[in-house]
Amino acid sequence: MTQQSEPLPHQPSQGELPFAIVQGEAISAPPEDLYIPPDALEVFLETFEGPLDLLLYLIRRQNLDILDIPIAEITQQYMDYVELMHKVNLDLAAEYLVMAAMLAEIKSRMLLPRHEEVEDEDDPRAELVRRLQEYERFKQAASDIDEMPQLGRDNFLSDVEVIREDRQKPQPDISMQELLLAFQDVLKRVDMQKHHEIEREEISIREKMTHVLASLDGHKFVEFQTLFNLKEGRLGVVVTLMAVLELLKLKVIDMVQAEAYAPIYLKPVGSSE
Amino acid sequence: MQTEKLQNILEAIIISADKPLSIEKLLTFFATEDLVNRNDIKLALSNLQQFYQGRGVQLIETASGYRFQTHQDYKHWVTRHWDEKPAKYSRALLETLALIVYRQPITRAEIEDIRGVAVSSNIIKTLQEREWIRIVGHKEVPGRPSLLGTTRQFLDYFNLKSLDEMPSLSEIQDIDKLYPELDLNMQEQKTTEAD
Amino acid sequence: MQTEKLQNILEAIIISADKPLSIEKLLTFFATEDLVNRNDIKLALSNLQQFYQGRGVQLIETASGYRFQTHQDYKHWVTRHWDEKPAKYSRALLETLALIVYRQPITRAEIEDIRGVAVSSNIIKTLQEREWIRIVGHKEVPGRPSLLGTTRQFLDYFNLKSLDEMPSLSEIQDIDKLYPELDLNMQEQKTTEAD
Repeated sequence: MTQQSEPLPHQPSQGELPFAIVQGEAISAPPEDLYIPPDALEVFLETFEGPLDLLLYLIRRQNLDILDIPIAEITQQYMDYVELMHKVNLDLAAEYLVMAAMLAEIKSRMLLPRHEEVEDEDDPRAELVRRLQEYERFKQAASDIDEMPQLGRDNFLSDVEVIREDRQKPQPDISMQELLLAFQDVLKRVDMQKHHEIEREEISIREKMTHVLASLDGHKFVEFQTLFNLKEGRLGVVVTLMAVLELLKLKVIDMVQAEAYAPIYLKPVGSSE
Repeated sequence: MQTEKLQNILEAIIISADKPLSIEKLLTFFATEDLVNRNDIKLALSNLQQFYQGRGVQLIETASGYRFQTHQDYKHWVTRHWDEKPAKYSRALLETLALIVYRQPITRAEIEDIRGVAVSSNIIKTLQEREWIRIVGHKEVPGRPSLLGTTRQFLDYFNLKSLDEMPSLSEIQDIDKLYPELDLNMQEQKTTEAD
Repeated sequence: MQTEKLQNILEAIIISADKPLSIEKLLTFFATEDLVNRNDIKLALSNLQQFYQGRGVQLIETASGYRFQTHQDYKHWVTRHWDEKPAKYSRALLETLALIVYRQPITRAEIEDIRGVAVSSNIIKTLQEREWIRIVGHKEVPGRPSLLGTTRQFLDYFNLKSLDEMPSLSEIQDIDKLYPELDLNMQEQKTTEAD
């Protein structure tokens, strides 16, 4: 973890409580002498799912009543955090700045003298409170959903051996189109994770790999030269050679030669001598 | 048909199926001369469920029907079949899912409005690929945005018969529950309890 | 570990396994602190076998280990899974087959890795019974998994002389051009088709 060369120049105002334990390290809204590992700070700041989440945290942290937010104080703290995010070059979503503007506006409206008969709904904080409460419910719902048992994570399907009657069952037909569409689907999904190159030439090599393996099946040794079928022409020979090399690379087959210029033999790896 | 035999047949059918089977579907496994009706099947299934109570496998009913599955209490051991642990979902994805579950049909803009941040298209795509959500219609406003809703597969995945079984939306919560990842027991810190 | 708990865990492990598991293999599912030894496992397995006596499924011991299987007395009904199947293969099967075609020789774990989900042993079995794929060798990694490849029969079914005649990747990506008559309104079809 890289150590920041100088202490964070900015000090949020409420220093008395550590604001979190991140990866085992106490992060305080930092005391003078504390160097914050920037990575840890980033983890901390990234745990917020947006401005509402951050605000909610600031309010909850101090056991404040959501219905009675001390807007000046919270606005100040919010700005401190936004500035902190900015300092560590965290990609600051525009929403955070929109929220900052909204808080500033509420604050200024609250400074204006108010008439006695002003009703609750006219409290400039009302809309913010409503949104915070609404968001909080779904934040909780999300963690409730995550705790529900889920197939493939908590429960697993049975996969048993089936004893069935030996009668001719209807065999489904498939078309080349269906097969290709299925493959296209896999490719699309794979593309999102990692890139798999599947070239035209490769399929003939892969098919040949299967052939070579099959011809070694059950044999202890097969002479290298017998694998080549000259009728396949120059290209066929090259493809066979590449298939053998690929299999060697994958350590699926072994190549042995008793002495120089002696015949070369291939055998499946792990087959008994 | 004898009760015990029927139970055994149903046990064998369901345990070897690769998807949940409804009572209607189960009925199609029997010929007229088997003399089996809906009620017989219902009774046998309920006996079977009782029989598997407290065991390593359970017979559960989800939206699409009955299936056998391993009990979650033993996932710690069962997951060792596979090298990789199942992926953990991000909070962004779970919050988006929660909004679709409880507020469906809902548009993406409405989700963004409540969460206060943009919803990435990857999240929507992942949820659609998992077949947990789908487009159920379009809202008649400019742009005709898609309305999103949950699917039967979502219910199947979460062991639910219907959406009614979802926990109801909660009231305001305390902070420790809301931010478990931050370990916010601020006054006295439990030092080494985090994993 | 408590006997009953151990039984439940073994039940869950074996019933979700795609192949028989030996006692040695079963031991690897437990950590030292679980305090489970060979004899505990043997005893628990024998209790389980007794428990499943006379039921629709039984716990049998084969040469390579323990496996649950449906009881042969009920094969008449269980076989209807396959009668009932619409004359259509699942998406999962088609994708598995496609990967074997284009990435052969390939192990099941590699297929699972690319598809991102487990491949059920029934899919492999169906493809083998159809004689479209076969085991062509073994990979020298722990467990010596089988390497799968396509067969002559596969080529015959599709009237191909060799796999060279399969469309290449770039052609697949332009599948709409390859089969213009298809009018790829496959989306609806995909959603109705159960996996």
